[in-house]
Amino acid sequence: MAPVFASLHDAVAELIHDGDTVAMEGFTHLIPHAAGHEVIRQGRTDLTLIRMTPDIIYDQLIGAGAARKLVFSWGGNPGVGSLHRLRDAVEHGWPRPLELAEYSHAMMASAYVAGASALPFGVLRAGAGTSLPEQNPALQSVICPFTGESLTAVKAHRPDVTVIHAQRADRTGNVQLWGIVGIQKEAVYCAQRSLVTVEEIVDELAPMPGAVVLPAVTVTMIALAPGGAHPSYAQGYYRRDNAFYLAWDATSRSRESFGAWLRGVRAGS
Amino acid sequence: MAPVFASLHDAVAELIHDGDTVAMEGFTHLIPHAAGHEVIRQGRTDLTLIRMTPDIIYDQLIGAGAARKLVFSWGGNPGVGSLHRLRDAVEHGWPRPLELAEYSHAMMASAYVAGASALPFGVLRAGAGTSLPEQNPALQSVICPFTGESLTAVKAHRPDVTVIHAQRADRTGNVQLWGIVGIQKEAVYCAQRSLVTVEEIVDELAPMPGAVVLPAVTVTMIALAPGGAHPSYAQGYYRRDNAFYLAWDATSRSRESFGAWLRGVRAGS
Amino acid sequence: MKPTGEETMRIVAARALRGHRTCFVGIGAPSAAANLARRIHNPDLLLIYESGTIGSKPNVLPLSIGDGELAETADSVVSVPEIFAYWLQAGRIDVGFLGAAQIDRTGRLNTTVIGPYQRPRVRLPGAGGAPEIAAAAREVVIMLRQRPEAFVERLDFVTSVGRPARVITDLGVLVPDDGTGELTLTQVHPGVTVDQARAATGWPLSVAADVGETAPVTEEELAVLRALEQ
Amino acid sequence: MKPTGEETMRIVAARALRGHRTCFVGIGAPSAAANLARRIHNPDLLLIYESGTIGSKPNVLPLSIGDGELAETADSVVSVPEIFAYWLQAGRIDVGFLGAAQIDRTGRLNTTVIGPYQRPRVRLPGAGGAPEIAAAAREVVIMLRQRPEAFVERLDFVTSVGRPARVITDLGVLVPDDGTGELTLTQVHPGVTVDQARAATGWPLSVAADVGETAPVTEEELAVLRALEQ
Repeated sequence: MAPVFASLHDAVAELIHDGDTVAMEGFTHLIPHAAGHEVIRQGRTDLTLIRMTPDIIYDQLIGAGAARKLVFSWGGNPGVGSLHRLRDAVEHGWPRPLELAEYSHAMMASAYVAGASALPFGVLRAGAGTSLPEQNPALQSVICPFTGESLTAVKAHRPDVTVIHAQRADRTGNVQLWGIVGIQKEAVYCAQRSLVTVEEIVDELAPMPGAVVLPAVTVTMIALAPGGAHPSYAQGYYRRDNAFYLAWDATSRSRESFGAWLRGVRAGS
Repeated sequence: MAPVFASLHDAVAELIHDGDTVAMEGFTHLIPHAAGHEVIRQGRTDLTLIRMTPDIIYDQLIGAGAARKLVFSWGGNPGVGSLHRLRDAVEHGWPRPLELAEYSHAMMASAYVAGASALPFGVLRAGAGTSLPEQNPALQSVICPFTGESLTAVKAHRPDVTVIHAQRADRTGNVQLWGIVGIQKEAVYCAQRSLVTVEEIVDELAPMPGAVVLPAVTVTMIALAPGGAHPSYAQGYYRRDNAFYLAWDATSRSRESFGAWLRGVRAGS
Repeated sequence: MKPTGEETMRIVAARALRGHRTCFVGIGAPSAAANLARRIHNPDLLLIYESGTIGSKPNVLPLSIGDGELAETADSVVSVPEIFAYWLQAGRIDVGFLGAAQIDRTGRLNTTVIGPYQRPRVRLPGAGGAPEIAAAAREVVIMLRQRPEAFVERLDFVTSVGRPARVITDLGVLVPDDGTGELTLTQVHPGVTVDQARAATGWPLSVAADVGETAPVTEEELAVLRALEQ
Repeated sequence: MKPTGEETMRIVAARALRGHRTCFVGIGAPSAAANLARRIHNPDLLLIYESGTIGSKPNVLPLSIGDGELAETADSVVSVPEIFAYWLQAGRIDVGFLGAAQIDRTGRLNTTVIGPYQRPRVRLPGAGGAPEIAAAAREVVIMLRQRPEAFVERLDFVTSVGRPARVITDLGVLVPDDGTGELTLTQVHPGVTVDQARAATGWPLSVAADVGETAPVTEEELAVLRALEQ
């Protein structure tokens, strides 16, 4: 039916459970950071986290010990350098070991599209000759029945929950996002459940050039979270906080300074 | 490089040759009728015509003897009844026999998407148990390497030329269309060459909600053809001429009345 | 006002949309039924047209499934590949309507040819979205006039396959038997007899032990349908 | 003003975009080179970012590939699946840039791990779009600083495979041999010797019979690059 409107706290409590497979998407733009913080605050654990670019949002969740496994294609701090918490988990098993399932961007996109289409796999022409299929059993090959060509088959993503941030929703639960729309539609559509945090809830969604509308029937819950994409940005609302990304390099570099950041988030409301 | 602007006559002369495989798309909306008439006027023949819904535009080309083969998924006059010229060609070989390659809508869509993605085939879950694969060798099966499920594999469409009609283009050749956008993007992207007829050519494309922009590098030629979608419609320009669709039933029903129509088109400029 | 058999068919189909969220709409009888349901039985019903319009709210029935009003009144307009992959195949459609020229006793449909495929007596429009609607809609509702030439022992071509939820005709309603899956007459419209339905069926019609009667068409249903179809 | 080796690398990469229509841009050195080219050598160059922006015209270099300015200045913004399927895989990209932590003599790249995969000494960001750029761009241009730890006999992980058009370093330019495909030094930047390049390579470097010298960086190139990178 129509999505349920709830507080961010209640929506996360309702939709995200320990051990779930969770995708939080947003390609640089509209990253659902507020939801990520709420997952940390509620102490979720053993999550399998899916995301093309783990970015700061997953560095935080990984550092907080929320993740058992990471499914991803590029794990850096864009334009800055390493994700230190991700590296610490992989290189030293701190705060816990992190299993990896590693793809390329196009493979991740294809896995989301396949999931959104209720197909068991997607097909693409990349990855042959690389080490990726050796490490990831979700990458196999498939033969074209017409040409005999061997292509890469990637297993569909079907997360338990997808979380995204959008500019706005109307009161019946239609969601609108615009600007760089990335993989969010497919991430929501391939999931069993979905949570959309929004900058605002409006009476009517004025049509916007380049906007994607997720019809209400495709969304499970909506939570108002103004500023919820910070330090990433929400086009039309606020700009990317590049200083935060740069500062995160120092904050996240040591377990101690990250711990201080984490205590702050946990103390937050 | 950037698309070439030309008259409709010159563009058709340049891009569409006897024996070509040609897709003319537009799902009810923005059907490139003016281009279809120009193909008739220039006497093209032996064409393989691809289109989800052959509609009046292909009824005319088939009746004119331009087509050797039809690749399609639904061949009726929407809301009215039969396409009489299509039926006459299939049932009686008049004015010439017409080979058919028959799909469902989802299969056609998948074939266009695969072509636009430069993949040799698309995958979908429909068609098993039907008679369609018996009649169409472009429908095979493929086994999911993860689940063992058998799915339908459809061979990619790669037409020589795709023709669409759009609301407008800018002077550098970016094309903009909005409203029901159907399969036009994929039809253009999967083709070797493309012709876009437009209602108008403008200095700058004002962003429009719901608009699809085909960047200039994806288009081969652009021809100004105001009203070029009639009797279908161009959202924001003119409405669907439902009376024409209803009248086509009588016009096309006999070879004689169709012949009179055809003489009129051939005499047209 | 007294409804024709075809009007009753559309009205009964509209009632079948009660309690559902989403309906995949083709042109003709399905469009009439879906829009009637949205007006009377289920104002929140989301109409999804294969042309890519989601949540269309047309005021009059469009002649084609791609008329401008469908896009202008929609919550969202998406591409044709998206409507088939992310909506229909993805299982987001509660009810899909289908019509046909021929149906067999398992509910398989033919909308392709009458006669042999290579040399048909009548070339019909073909599959359209029927194979994927039959495969992916949670409930498939078939509407067609009951005549021996349509309800046949053997289809000339199998255009779509899939167990329908029900077949609504101008005479009554057929539902697949729980065990065998064979279409079984469970309901006749007011004034129609079981024998009439048998006579209009090209195979020995299976009839339920207790055949019900369709609740009479209301004045409102008929008035709204006729207003839509003018 | 005298360019650093890395500045020369970017400037030479920008020159390689002359005469091309479309460039697939990642962040960092590729973005600098592509935007420099658009300003000096090829004003019509269409910049395509993997975030889905087509025809972006940023005024300053974005920190990330998804900054708002990229969308606001684009001719069109499409989804991530579309940019990879309809643009990159479809062969619409003339030039794709790649960087790496390690390269081998056939031009294969590693951006995944240093050390064994299961227990890496250094965990690198991973593949991103590199496998598909390497597979589908008409020309692949690799940019990385030439050091023995980067130019290695054996990669720790093969992240991408594909014959590059050229490898541009801070010391010179390497091109695959027509026959063997082995990367061969064909050009050194002003002031760099072939021996320096050999010493910076972790395998016995193949050197062309006639090694050219890179045309000196112009004042304009350097000024524009530095303005972009502030």
